[in-house]
Amino acid sequence: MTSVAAGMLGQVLLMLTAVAAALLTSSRWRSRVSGILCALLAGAGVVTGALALFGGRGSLTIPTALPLDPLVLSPDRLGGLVMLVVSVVGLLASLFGIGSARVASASRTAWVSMAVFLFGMQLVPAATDVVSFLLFWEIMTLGSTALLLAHHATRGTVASALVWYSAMSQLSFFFVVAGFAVLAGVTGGTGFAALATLDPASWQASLAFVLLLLGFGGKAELVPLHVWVPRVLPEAPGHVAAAMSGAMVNIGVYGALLVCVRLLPNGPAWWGVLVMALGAVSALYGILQASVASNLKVLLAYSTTENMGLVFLGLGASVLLRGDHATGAADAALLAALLLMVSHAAFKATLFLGAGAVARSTGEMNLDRLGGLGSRMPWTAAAFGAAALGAAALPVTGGFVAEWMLLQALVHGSRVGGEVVSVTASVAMPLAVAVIALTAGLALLTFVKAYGIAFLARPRSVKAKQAREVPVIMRVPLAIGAILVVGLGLLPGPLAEALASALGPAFRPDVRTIGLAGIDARGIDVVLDPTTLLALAAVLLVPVLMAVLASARRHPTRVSPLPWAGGGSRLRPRMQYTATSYAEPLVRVFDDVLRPTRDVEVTHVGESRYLVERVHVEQSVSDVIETRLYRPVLILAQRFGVRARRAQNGSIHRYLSYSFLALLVVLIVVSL
Amino acid sequence: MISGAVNLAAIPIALLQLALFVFLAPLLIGVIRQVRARLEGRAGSGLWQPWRDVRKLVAKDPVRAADSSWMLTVGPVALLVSSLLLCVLLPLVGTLPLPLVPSDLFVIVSIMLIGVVALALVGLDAGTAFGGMGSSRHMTVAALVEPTLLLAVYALSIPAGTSTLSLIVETRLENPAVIISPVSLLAMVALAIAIMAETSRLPIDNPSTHLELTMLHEAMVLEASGRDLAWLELGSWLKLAALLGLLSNLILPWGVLTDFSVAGVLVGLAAVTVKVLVLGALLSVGEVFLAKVRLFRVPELLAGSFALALLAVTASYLVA
Amino acid sequence: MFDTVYPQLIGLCTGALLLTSALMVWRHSLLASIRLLSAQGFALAALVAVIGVEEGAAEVIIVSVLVLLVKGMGLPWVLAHETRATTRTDEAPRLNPTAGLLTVALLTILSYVVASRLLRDDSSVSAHAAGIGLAMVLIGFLLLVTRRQAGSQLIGFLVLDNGIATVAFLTSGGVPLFLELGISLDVLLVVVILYVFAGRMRNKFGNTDIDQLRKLHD
Amino acid sequence: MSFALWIPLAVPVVLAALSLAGGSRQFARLGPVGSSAAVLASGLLLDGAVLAGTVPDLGGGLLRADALSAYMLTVVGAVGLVSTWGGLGHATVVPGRYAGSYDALISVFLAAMSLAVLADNIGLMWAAVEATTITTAFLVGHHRTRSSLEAAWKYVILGSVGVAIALLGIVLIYAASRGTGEPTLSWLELSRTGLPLDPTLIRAGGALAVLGFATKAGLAPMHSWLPDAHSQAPAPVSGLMSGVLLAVALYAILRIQTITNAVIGPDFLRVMLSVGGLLSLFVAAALLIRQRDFKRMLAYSSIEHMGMMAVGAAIGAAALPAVLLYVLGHGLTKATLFVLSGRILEVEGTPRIDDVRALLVRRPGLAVPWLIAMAALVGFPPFSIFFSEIGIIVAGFDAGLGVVVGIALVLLLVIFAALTRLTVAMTIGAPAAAPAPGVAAETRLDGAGDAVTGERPDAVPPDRSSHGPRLPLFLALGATAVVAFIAEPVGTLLARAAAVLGGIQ
Repeated sequence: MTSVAAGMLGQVLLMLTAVAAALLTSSRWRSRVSGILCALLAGAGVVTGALALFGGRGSLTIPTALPLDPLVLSPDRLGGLVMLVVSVVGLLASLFGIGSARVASASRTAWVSMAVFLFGMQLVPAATDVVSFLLFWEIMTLGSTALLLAHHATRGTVASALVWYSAMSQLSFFFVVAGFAVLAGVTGGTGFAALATLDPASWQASLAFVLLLLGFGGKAELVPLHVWVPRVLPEAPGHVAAAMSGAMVNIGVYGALLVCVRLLPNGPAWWGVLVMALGAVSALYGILQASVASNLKVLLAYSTTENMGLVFLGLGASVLLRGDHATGAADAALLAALLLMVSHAAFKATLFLGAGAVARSTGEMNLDRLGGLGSRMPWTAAAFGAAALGAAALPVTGGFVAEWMLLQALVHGSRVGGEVVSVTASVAMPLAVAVIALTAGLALLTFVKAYGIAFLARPRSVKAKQAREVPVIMRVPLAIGAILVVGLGLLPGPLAEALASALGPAFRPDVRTIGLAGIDARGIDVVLDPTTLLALAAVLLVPVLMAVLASARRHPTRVSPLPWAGGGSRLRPRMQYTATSYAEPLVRVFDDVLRPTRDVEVTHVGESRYLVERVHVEQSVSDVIETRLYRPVLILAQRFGVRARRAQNGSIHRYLSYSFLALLVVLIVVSL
Repeated sequence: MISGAVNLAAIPIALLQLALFVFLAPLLIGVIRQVRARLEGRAGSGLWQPWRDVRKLVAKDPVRAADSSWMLTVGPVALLVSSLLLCVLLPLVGTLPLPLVPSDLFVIVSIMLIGVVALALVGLDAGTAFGGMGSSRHMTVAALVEPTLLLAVYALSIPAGTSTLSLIVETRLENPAVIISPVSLLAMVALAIAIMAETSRLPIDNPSTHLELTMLHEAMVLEASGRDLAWLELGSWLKLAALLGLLSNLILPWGVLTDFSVAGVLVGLAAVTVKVLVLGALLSVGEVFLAKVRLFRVPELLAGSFALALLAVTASYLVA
Repeated sequence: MFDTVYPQLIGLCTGALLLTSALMVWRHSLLASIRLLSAQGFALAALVAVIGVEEGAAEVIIVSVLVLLVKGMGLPWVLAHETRATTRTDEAPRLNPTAGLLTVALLTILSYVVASRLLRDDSSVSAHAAGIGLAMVLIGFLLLVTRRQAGSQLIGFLVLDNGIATVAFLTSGGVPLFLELGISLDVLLVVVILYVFAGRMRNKFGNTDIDQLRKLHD
Repeated sequence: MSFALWIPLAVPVVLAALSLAGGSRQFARLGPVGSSAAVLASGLLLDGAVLAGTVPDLGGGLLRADALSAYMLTVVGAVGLVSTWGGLGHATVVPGRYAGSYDALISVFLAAMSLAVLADNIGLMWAAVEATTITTAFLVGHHRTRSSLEAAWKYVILGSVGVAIALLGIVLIYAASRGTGEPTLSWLELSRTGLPLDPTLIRAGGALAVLGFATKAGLAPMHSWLPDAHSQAPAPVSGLMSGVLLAVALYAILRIQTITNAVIGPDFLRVMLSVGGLLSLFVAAALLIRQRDFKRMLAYSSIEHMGMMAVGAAIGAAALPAVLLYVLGHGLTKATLFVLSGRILEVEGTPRIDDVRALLVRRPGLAVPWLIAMAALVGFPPFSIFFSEIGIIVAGFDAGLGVVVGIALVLLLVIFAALTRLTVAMTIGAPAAAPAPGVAAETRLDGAGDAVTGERPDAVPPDRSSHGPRLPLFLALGATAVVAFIAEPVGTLLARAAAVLGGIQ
């Protein structure tokens, strides 16, 4: 048995142990014992994933009672990479979860499902055939669904979140099942190696591609299958949301990669356009909704849709460009998608853990009632800040490197050697650049808002005022997450080399490490060395710091109890800008897309029409796709459900007539 | 190509360029204000008034509110450093690339955005309505400008085949026909509007207003004082100067140093100084004739510039 | 000599079967229907006997006696006993007699077409008449669908069952004896159960109107 | 090994007689459990026999246990055990004169089903199936209320009429077999290929027989009796009916399909079963969307699963092992759910979903197994229904029935959403009861005092009792969870059973 196989077996055993431990330990010790076991389970995933990423091989066969092709788990390099990424997030989430002792998220159900969730998620990328892929996919879904139960008794919204999540997960699942089944039906096998034999030019391949894309897109929270996200993630405890939004989405990406790179490589150009369109719409819609959200977790949830949109944009660009033989740019776009996936996992997990820490300390997720947490929770603030930099794609974080790579790939994609590669690419690339640019700009606003409103300025509520820093066990994963966000940005060269190796021989982007740990993408001839950039900034900082220190010695800062505020003296915290008001200009600009609902209620003083006593303004932005696309369908279904009752109205005569008609039909048919 | 062409002479030139712009930026502001004052029939406060302002601010005790955090101290420094980085990286005096850090457009933009974010956070930190308002508007504009900025440079990068600014400038120097091609003209107009928005100039923002309803930039720095305010002002000026320098080098690339020589360095320094100051004066003249547009009309303006940039890219397929 | 009258006898018996079925649709009185059912049982027994004589199978003759006892006498007697206990013996069917008879005609034509298609390779006399059995099945079904009284439904079920037996005897001379016994027993038990339920219904509701059984629905 | 064919018929009958004879109530109540155990034991014995390569028979071949029969007998025994054992804690039985007959009828019901799967003769099997109607008629009407009487009436009329249609079909098949010289109703004889059977008659007979048995299998449009009967019968009986009675009828359909396939090819019944399966899924979907009664919800879910199995049967050989595994998985899961539904009905006193709220907080002892079983029912792994569904779907696309399977997937999604919504409505949330302040903190569920959102609104101590034996439910769910992973001997048995039906070995 090789070490990879042993690692996978270890995950199975650890999962069982963790489940048993969660069931058997008393509530006093449960979080500690189960948390550590879950962390070990994730740790086993980290080790196995890393081994597989660097070329380790090993397989585990799952016995089955049905005469299917053998269910084999054997992660390749790409699978190892994804396993590594999700396990690292799982590790952070498990450690963070230990700190949740004695709250609802420390219940038996919560820890059992956490173990099951991590287990399923970590082994999906190890599958080498359809059935085991679907098996672990559904184990993952089951675990994540059960995880939502933590706060069900105290929040009425959990129930609807559960229903939405289950239904949308199942929708994705069925898309994936149907897609795989089409492939398996044509090729006659369920092993991925067998599926890969299908000619991508056939219509079955296209059908399967679209189905699989929708399925995996749903898991990756893409529009229009994202509707569960803003409902579910706010209901999940911070570490669960981190595991879902930081890790589980990567399984969706992995699925898409599996399709585009392994199963149906070299597909027609329109596949690429389709993926790009899906990604672009998701990115824009996601970030627009995130920028106007007031609930911190909703904001982060929509930002996941945005980032996954960008990942799919890169993936689509690579499919399109590969079809146009712009291989260098195509591979760079693929690499960018991977880079973004990895860095998104780091920063989004950290952000959600940060949000979890805020929720734990304040019990409040509405940004309009937060504020001033920077001084009260310095660790959380620092980690959240670093991760927010990553989410806003600013240097020197992993997010920046990824978006830079993506833009470079797109800019270099439409022409090879000065020649236009294709009309499609020449239209798609600039539009994609524009989309990414707008997305990046809005992401900037979003995270300035998230960080600035929550952690800076003055507390907007009593709870925020009384917030205290979280315990050490929760600070550790936050710190690790923040270090990862920055570390990925500082070491893009080795990271890119590892990612390139994961993509395998046919798709291997030509990247090298340059300088200390910079990235040199030979395929499109661009270089980036964040370490040097940081060093340069440090050099420039020296004189500035000297000037600051010199000035500070002679002119110390004076603290005034009140801000100047344009001269106003009765300034209360309520008069600050809130998250809602911060996004107000943007809501106006994108009025047509967001369709906010505004309620303005004016109370006049006595009879006077000119003197106003009080103005109450309420503005809410609902998910347009939910209200315009899903609601009508649901209402129709409900009406149909009521109407369908008439078919079963209790009359035995009616029931007998059904049978009678069926008999007559069968008689007529057999005598034809 | 890029990594091979590393020239160690780039380092002293970058330092010279930095020194020049630290000196030049306040002067540029002085020129702009003076030109405007003269056109409006005022005497003006002289070319060196910005320098004096900075000196005055540094020599004061900063006052900060009890509720504000370290951001009020760190933010201005971050803005200043990001602007200094711009001055080092942009091809202003010469186009010699620094080792490992080419003047890649996307890197430049993101460095600039660090300054933008620092400023926005400073605005939020004081916990006042004005600061938040300025920060909110500032970020909205920044978000909407970015597509224009990137697409414009995408269009400019097409003839050069790279997004490295120094190479783009070199290409224009070698092949001046590129400059007056429709692609370039459209892109330049779009870029100019984007830069006006980024640097809070008219018609997007009025740099000299303190009327609360119209403030963008000024609202954010209301709570800053002493050296903090000095860094904020200096950082913003440096950004303006550097971007104007970039714009001028794109319009008129002549005089830019491409190979190291002492004479070339002197010519480069002089050329960029003249170009920046002249452009600044022109900007000032232009601003006299412009009124600030309403905040909610700004998106229309930016959408227009975005359309121009997109047209530029499209034109590159039709014309070039 | 028997061979020459055999077709006539088969025709006579099947004709009686069809006629009794059709009359049951026409008549509303429960007691009349029971009498018709009894007659039908006799006709069926005669049919079985004729086939038995033709094939010379003693087994089939025994079956005919069985049929006579169960279907001609036993079941109608039980039903009549039950029906006399009810206050209402009149049926207000969901289909008026004319429409009912018209439907019967249509169903008979359909069965004829179906049977002739199914048995086109079989030119025997009995096979030719198998359509009648099918028609009885459909008429039995029609009774079930249209009648409101528990007793009438029971009669419909029995007609349907008679139809199946007719088909069985006409197409293959009946199924093996032990099966015939088993099947008869099952039918008998079903009737007993329905009889018991009808009794309970009368206890609970005061009558046996099926239309009031509409409490369970979605 | 032939004695193992007697056990499932004789032991239940003897136990039924003992139950009727009176004596100790406790003993009588164990009668059905004993019968189930006997059926299960003989099923396992026969499994062993067929795996060893023998085909035990009895009574001159009247009873035969090939792999399929042995497997089905095991399913009957296993599901019977779960239903009867799980139903022990249940106060469903009216005390007094009917108590003994209840237990006796369940035993006879089990014997009838055993006979149905063991009979080699189609006619005998038909009689056994009809016998199940007869025995369950009184079980459905057991509560002696107006509605249970109504359900029983509908059940008997619709069920008997349906089975009568099946008889008509069997008669035609028998007529068709006259071509062989020796008319026969033996499965073994008829399913041999190359017999000179009249194809027209086989087609008509097969179609009518399938239509008839579809009534008992609960396939639309013949399903109408099912929701009423399942909702009115005592929970263990519902579990038995839903878990195995439907499956026994499906077994008959599968056997008849083998006969017709050999003569006229698979296409005709494929269309019929596809239509029936999809129609069942559609009916289940339509009536689950706004379902109000949780026992009817389970009934419609049975229609759904039978529909899916019918689709699997339509696909044919490649899907048969999955269908057979489905029978077991669905049987055990549904029996568990019906047993639980009986307990919920008993303690809550209402079958309405709207009136049963926040079960997870109030009665975790019932809600937790309910949720787990619902997860198994809607097809989550590791429960075996997941594998069955995947197996059917993959085989369907493989067999060129992609459109059918595609439509089935859409309907399954609707059903999934509806079931989830209803289950969530029953179990999740806070109880509506007004809180009684000052109750000690140890009443909290799982130590789940919520530091974030403050005190829990409920103060009534949660009811952790499972209101009946826990072990059978645990065993049933455990068995469905692991059975799909046992290649040997389950996999072999499934393959052999499918081979009996002409599937791949």
